[in-house]
Amino acid sequence: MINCNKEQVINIIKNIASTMEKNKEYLTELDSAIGDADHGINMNRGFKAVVEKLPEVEDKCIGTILKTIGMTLVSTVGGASGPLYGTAFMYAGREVTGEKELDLTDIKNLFRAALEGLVKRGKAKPGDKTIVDTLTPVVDYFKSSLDEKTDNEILEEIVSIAKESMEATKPLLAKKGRASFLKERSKGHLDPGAVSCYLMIKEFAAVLKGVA
Amino acid sequence: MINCNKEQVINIIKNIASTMEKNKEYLTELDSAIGDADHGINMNRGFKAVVEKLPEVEDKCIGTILKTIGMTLVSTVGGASGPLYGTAFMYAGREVTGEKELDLTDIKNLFRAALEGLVKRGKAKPGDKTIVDTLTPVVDYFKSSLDEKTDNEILEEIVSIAKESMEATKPLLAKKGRASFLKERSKGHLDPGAVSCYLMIKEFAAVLKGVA
Amino acid sequence: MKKIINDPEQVVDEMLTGMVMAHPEIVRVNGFNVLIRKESKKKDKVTLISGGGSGHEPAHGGFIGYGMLDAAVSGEVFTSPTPDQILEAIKAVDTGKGSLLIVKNYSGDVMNFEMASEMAEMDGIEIEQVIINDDVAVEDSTYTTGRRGIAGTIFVHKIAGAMAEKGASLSEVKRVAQKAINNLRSKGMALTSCTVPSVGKPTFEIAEDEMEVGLGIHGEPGVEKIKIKSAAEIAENLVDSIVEDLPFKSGDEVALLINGLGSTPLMELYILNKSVQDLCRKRGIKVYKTYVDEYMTSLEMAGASISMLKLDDELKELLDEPADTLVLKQGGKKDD
Amino acid sequence: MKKIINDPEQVVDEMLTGMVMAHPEIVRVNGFNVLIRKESKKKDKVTLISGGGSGHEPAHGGFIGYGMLDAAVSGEVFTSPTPDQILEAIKAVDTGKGSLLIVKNYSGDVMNFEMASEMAEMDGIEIEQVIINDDVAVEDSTYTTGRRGIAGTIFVHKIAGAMAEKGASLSEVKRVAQKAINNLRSKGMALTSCTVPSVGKPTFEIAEDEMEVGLGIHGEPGVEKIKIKSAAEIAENLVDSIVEDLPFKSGDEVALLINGLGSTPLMELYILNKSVQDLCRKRGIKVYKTYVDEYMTSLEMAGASISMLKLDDELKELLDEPADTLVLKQGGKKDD
Ligand SMILES: Nc1ncnc2c1ncn2[C@@H]1O[C@H](COP(=O)(O)OP(=O)(O)O)[C@@H](O)[C@H]1O
Ligand SMILES: Nc1ncnc2c1ncn2[C@@H]1O[C@H](COP(=O)(O)OP(=O)(O)O)[C@@H](O)[C@H]1O
Ligand SMILES: [Mg+2]
Ligand SMILES: [Mg+2]
Ligand SMILES: [Mg+2]
Ligand SMILES: [Mg+2]
Repeated sequence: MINCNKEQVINIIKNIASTMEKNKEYLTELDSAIGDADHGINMNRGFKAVVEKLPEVEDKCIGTILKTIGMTLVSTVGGASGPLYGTAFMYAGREVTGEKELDLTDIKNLFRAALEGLVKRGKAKPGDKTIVDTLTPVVDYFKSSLDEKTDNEILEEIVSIAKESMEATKPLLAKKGRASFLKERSKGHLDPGAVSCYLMIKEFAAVLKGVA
Repeated sequence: MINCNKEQVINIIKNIASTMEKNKEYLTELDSAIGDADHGINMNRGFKAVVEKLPEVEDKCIGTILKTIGMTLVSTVGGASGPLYGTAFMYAGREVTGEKELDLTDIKNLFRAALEGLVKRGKAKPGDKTIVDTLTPVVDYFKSSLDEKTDNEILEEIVSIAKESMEATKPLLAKKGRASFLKERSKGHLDPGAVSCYLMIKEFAAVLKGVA
Repeated sequence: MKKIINDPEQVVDEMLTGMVMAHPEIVRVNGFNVLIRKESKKKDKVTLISGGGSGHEPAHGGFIGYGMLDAAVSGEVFTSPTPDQILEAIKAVDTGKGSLLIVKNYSGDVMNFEMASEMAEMDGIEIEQVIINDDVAVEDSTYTTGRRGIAGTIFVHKIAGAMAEKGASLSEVKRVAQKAINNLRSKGMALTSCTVPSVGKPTFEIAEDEMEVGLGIHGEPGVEKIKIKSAAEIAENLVDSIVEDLPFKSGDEVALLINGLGSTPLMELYILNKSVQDLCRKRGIKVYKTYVDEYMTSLEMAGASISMLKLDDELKELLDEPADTLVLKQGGKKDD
Repeated sequence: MKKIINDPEQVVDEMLTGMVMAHPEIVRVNGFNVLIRKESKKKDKVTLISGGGSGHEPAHGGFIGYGMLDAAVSGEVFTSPTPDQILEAIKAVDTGKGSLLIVKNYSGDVMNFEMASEMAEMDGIEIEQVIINDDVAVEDSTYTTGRRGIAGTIFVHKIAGAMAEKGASLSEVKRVAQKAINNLRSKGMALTSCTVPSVGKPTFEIAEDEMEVGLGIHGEPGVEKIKIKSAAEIAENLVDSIVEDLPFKSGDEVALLINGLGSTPLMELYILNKSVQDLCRKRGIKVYKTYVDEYMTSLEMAGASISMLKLDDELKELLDEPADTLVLKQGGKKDD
């Protein structure tokens, strides 16, 4: 069964950081269309700070690591995504306090808790054209019976679910965040937060599949 | 010998007004290069006001007509060209007070006085890249012996002298007016005021030659 | 990108440094993007904290001073400040009488200020918060985020600031701030986009004959893109939406704010003001006081917004109280 | 052309109407492009008249009021006002104590003000005149027109205005105005051109990676066109020229004005200010007071100018006197 040790957690985070750097312009471009042209810049600034912070907590438990990441994001990202991703990581971290290694149940709980934090902070519902749209189906998938699936199947499926859900934000009318002010004009564009969330899930799966 | 009655004076003024309207953009373009992009607008505004004022003074002497034109230019053109052309017309008018018809001597005096007014007001010397550059050689020409020339010759020559002198401002370095602030960069451009002055002389000659 | 800057990543820090170098009456809290009054904590008053992303200058630091704000927090360009910065602002001016946070209704601002309030309350500081949502371009009902806050914010700073200066309690200060918000409506338009320094190119494309109507202050596109119009027609579009929304009625007295978004010459703001005043007169709305300037900008965006605040006797009195900030200075006797 | 205007030919008239509608403390002289203090002629003082083309807002009307100007005359956009308008301004505020005309060194301005002085003197009004030529971009010697006047003008308004408010004689007011001019130097740069409304297109072309250095305030091109530079390098270019020209020396105390030309965000002006202050410190020049804002603009031109005024005790005291104008408001006791 899927398993994730601390080194892998650290790798996931570092890979997320470099994917945010690579996609800085792309995410910002997406945010230009329906927001204020800063999502990539925000995420990159946040994860750069996270990577700088990692050495301080590397020998703590995974819970502490995730909570520290959350706090770092809160205090460096700003905007909407800062408190949202920050809270998500803090909630995820709280779920796995003391752990040095995560099994499938831990991972399921961790994703559920992240979504809980996100929704508690942002009060968005699925379909509002936000981060929530990407994460919710992934959490739902984890709730289903996964007993017959191989690790690879699970990891591939969460990525394809996240991708589909992210792409599905395109025709939606935004109900939360800055894009909601555009009303009808928010339709026809991907939601930047949904895309950054997909990128994170992709890096998560890649490390666990050992292909990153 | 050359002769100019009141109707002709009025016609010259009206034709100058319409040539300023036609050349509004051209003069402004010239002023964009080495000044502040308003010479055509200024001249057009001034001569439009002059034409509106004409009916009030049409049955006065030519001197009064010219002085009124001068005063109207002063109070409507603004900028550098307003006081300059205004003073020129006022000085010209003073020279021919009481006249209903001008002979060659009157015309010579009138041009000389206009230049005097211009120089008194603006203190420019020939070669400073200003209106003075166009007008000075014309006044000089009037000072030479014109006894053997026909009217047409005289009228054609003042136009070609004015044209040449106007064109000769192109390589000059401006020493007066806004263009002087550009230093070396003022070279290679016609002086807008030299051009507007040439346009006036052209209209003057055209009416007296009866070809306008 | 044509900007007078050094490193695009350092614009906020350098700006704040340049600002306190110019104005000894405001002080930067060491290590934070927080500006406060030089004489803070000297007076037993409720403190007012406002803020948001940078790029809206003179907002918010320009409104620190007697009769308005005690502290202003700056985020990155167009990015709401983080909770730790906001908390620092709250603490730096805390007098023990409580703080009112003046927040514009953007998810980011609301969430970050909310987190900061929670932290401050844990530190034993009493916190109240008002959310400004003056922009009529977005309708409340269908959009759960509601309306965003734009330049009308200045009136809330002024009204709440005057009340705080009188020594009123936190709940009283909050009451008048909320009253101002309830009577406040705004709408904006833009002729050009702005360019975020770290992005390096304009946020949106717009043709030479087009304008955006109903936009915010973060370079986001407007609610609709239409053909460019005359000042009189622009005034009509904005005033109609504003007036019909509250609604403002014949006989009402209002304060008016004609706000430049960054690169609109004062000449154009005054021409717009003329049309707006004409429209108010036609509708029987009495303009009690008018402010025309750049108060809350979007970097170098060309455009303007109009804000109208319906006044009663209390709001009028508070509006007329003296203020002594970098941008808004009004006469009258100060009692400190 | 992207502007919030109606008829391009009517911009000056509509702007002045919109301006007095917003600000009851200034009044327009009926039928003229002249703004005056509401309370003019109330006091036995020398009157100060300034003006020039329009398009420089808030100059010059924004400096009418206690401690600065009595009247401001507006010409068409970038076109000096005509003598009859200037004469009307002189007469509208005349108290019998004489008038000082504050003129920037442009042929047009100088000639029009000169004609107006002649007319006013014929009407029995005592007139003195000072010519401002603070721009170091143009060298005196070789150019008979001399140097032009730019944003440093604001300091001359302030110094002379404070002196006039004390009840000083015309020759005393002129003396301090001339002293300010003698100790004043400025230089500007631009990143973009501006567009005169009645022309409808930019006055000059400039590439995306170029800037104009040493330009005036009428949209005229600069003395040189160079590759775009960082804020620190721009500051160095401008400060070096200014400092070496007077020259300003180590130990000198100065007042500094960082002036935005129209569309430069306040953010950039503050970043520029930081660099300028650093350079002054390095040279041992003490900055006594700093002003950062849009004081004298060129419509929507992006760019800035720096002005430095060397202070002695008298200039310092006059600079510190209170002022109460639309744009510049300073505290202190007013004695009227
Ligand atoms: N209430 C919310 N709940 C969930 N996600 C949200 C919410 N508000 C905004 N977002 C997400 O945040 C993203 C924008 O983040 P970012 O651009 O960094 O912040 P800002 O909108 O403050 O500029 C949006 O694309 C959207 O996915
Ligand atoms: N001192 C002067 N003497 C003669 N002509 C001058 C002088 N100064 C300026 N001019 C003329 O005025 C012209 C510019 O006029 P205009 O553009 O209408 O005024 P401004 O320069 O004030 O914008 C110049 O092209 C030049 O010919
Ligand atoms: Mg964003
Ligand atoms: Mg000109
Ligand atoms: Mg943002
Ligand atoms: Mg001009």
